[in-house]
Order: sequence, then C-alpha cells, then structure tokens
Amino acid sequence: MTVGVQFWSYFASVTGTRCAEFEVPGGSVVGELLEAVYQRFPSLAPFRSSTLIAIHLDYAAEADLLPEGAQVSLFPPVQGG
Amino acid sequence: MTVGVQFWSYFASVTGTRCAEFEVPGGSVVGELLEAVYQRFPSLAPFRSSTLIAIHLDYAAEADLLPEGAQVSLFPPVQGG
Amino acid sequence: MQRWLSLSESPIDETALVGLRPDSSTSGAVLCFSGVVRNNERERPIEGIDYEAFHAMAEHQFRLLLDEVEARWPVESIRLVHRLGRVPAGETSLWVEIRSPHRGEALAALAWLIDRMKQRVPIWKHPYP
Amino acid sequence: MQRWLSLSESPIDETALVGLRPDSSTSGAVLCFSGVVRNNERERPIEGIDYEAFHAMAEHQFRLLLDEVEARWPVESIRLVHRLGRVPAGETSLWVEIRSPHRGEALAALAWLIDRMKQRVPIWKHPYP
Repeated sequence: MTVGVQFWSYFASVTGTRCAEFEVPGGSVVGELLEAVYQRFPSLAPFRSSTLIAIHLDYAAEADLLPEGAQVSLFPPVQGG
Repeated sequence: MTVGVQFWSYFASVTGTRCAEFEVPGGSVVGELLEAVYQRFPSLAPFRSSTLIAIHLDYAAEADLLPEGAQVSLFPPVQGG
Repeated sequence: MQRWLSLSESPIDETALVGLRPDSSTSGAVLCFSGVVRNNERERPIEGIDYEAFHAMAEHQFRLLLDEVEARWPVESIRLVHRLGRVPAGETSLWVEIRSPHRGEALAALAWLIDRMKQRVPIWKHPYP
Repeated sequence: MQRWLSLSESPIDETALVGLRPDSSTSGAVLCFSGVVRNNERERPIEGIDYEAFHAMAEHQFRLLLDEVEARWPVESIRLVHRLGRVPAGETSLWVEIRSPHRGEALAALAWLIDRMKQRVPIWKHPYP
C-alpha cells in the first residue's frame, strides 16, 4: 500500500522535500515505514530518537499499525508559545 | 502618654466607634494597651485571638513597645481581592 | 522593577490598562489576573461587595509586598489596581499584571502576591445587600 | 466549558480580546497570559520569530488539551489565540485567557496547558533574520 509522509520544520530541509510517498506491505507498522524513510533519506536517521510521529492528526508510536491510506507526519520536538 | 486607637471593619460596629484615645504609662507595650481597650470595650475581647494590630502603617505584636504618640489600629483578618 | 499601584473607587478599565501596557521586547511573559466580584458569597446571592480599606496602610503593605516580589523573582514590572467602595457583582475588584522574562516566575510571583495580599493588606469585604 | 480557539497570521489584538470578554458573575478569577516574542534567542539578538504550524493537527491537539483541562479543573471558559507566521520581537505570539470560580484552578490550568502545549502542539519557531 502507498503511504504519504510529510516532513515538518527543519526535517523538510534535512530531506529536501515537504512530502514523499512510500510503498509498504499491508500490515506494516510505523517502525517499518521509518526504515524505508531512512533508507531513502539517510540524513534524517540521526534525528530518529527525537522524532515525533503522527498518523493523520494524532500522535503515533513505532509499534502502531499503519492503516490503509495513512498520512504520516514526521517532525522534530514542537515549540509553540 | 496618650495613644490613639482606630477600629476597622466590623470592629467599629462592635465598639460603636471608629477611634478612641487611651492613657497608658510611658514604656507600655501593645498588650497593655489592649487590656485598657478591652476594659472600655469588653465586646471586642472575644475577637482578641484573631485581632490584627498595627502601629501607624506597620504590623505590630503584643510585646512591642508603644512609641510616644503612637497611632494604633485594631482590625479583623483582612480580605482584599 | 517598574511598579504602578492604584487604590481607587473608580471602575477598573481593563481594556485601557492593556492598551497602556509599556512596550518591552525583553519580557517574554505577561500574566494578568482579574478578580471579579461573584454574585454569591458563601452560597448566598449578593448584589456586590463594598470594599473598605485602611488606605495609607494598604498602600504601604502593597509596597512591602512588591519589594519582596522584586527581591525574589526577576520580574520586570508589576501594575496593580484594587478597587474600593461598592463593586457590583460581575465587575473587577482587583487587577494585577506581571511581566517577566519567562512565564514560570510570573506565575509564581502572582500566586505569592495574591496569597500574601489576602493576609497582609488591610482591605475588608462587606457584601451587600 | 466555553472555548474559543484561533490560529492565525493576524496580529493578536489583546485590547479587543479583553473588550470582548463574555460577562460572567459566577467566575471570580480571570487569568490572562501573553507570550511575547523576545528580542533574543539563546542570548543572540533576533528580529522576530517565524512560527510554522501543522495547522490541522495543531488545532486538533489544542482541542484535546482543552478537553483535558475541562476534565481536570472547574474552568468556565478558555480563549486561546496562537499567532503564526512572522511575529516581530515585542509582539504577542500566544494569548490565553482562563476563567474559573477561583484563582487556584485558573493558575493550575494555565501552567498545565502551556507546558503541555509545548510538548504536544505541532508549532515550530524559526528565529529571523
């Protein structure tokens, strides 16, 4: 299945793009998608431990199942205010 | 020496006056003045444990010496805001 | 620390006070508290509260509290207004604004200042009618 | 709990917001926080901050936080405005107003809400120049 990934804040500079699409097997979890992301954008891998993940508008963890048609966002720590 | 005493909030209702003067010996402390106050206004005595005392604009304790020409205020707990 | 203190029978014009806030680009936090007279006191309905003050001592005690705030927290400015006399329910009786570099010290200073005010500043409430 | 949330590139008109505060004579406490952009970031001078937001998720996360405030404290209303885009130093980027019966819950809810916002709401600061 196809998963859309958006990169926010300086993650867009690190990857050189605001969004990308990935093909992953049905039943994959977020962590498996991340492996594909880091394969295509190795410069993003060093930020893995502080990366926040959302599926659509809610936070997600690496162990979470990717739903059909998932829109995933990856971003650094937030800093509103 | 003469000491002026002011009564604030419902202490003015309890004593029936906003101010009074008392004669006390030089070298008296606040507690001795209070005895004279409660002698003239016995209805105020039951409030003694919660009574706040000021000399001029600063809080004072019963053991504090009364300065010459002291203006003393007696009032119930404060409740600004 | 800049300070501005007012005890007055006039209504507190919060919009005007906010409009007159001094400019500063060194303070990251502005915390503003309005104490509003509620329409009940100990669960009995009231029209408002008549605030009585020992005016000179109240100002003096407020100044002592502001001195202590200044000694304890890196506060840039405090503006404080306490209304006296009759204040109808729904209107503001106390307005305090604290500016500081960060929100933590503004929150701590505000909580401390109001707690202390209620112990030290000779103002009394007389609900009416 | 009444709530009013706005994420917008427009300057925050605090005077107007205070003027539009809904009347209430049941809330004794109104606490208002303004987060102002400082003219330095980690001790280096800056002109301002460009706020980037994942807008839809930021609104959703703010709503979840407001749900949690409502569950935890007896807050009567919250109005929250976060400015996005370029905000020059000295201008307000965040404005939050909390009304509650007493000041204790307003102070607790405000401190909690801002702390959580800084962990959960996808907004990022880019100082300029």
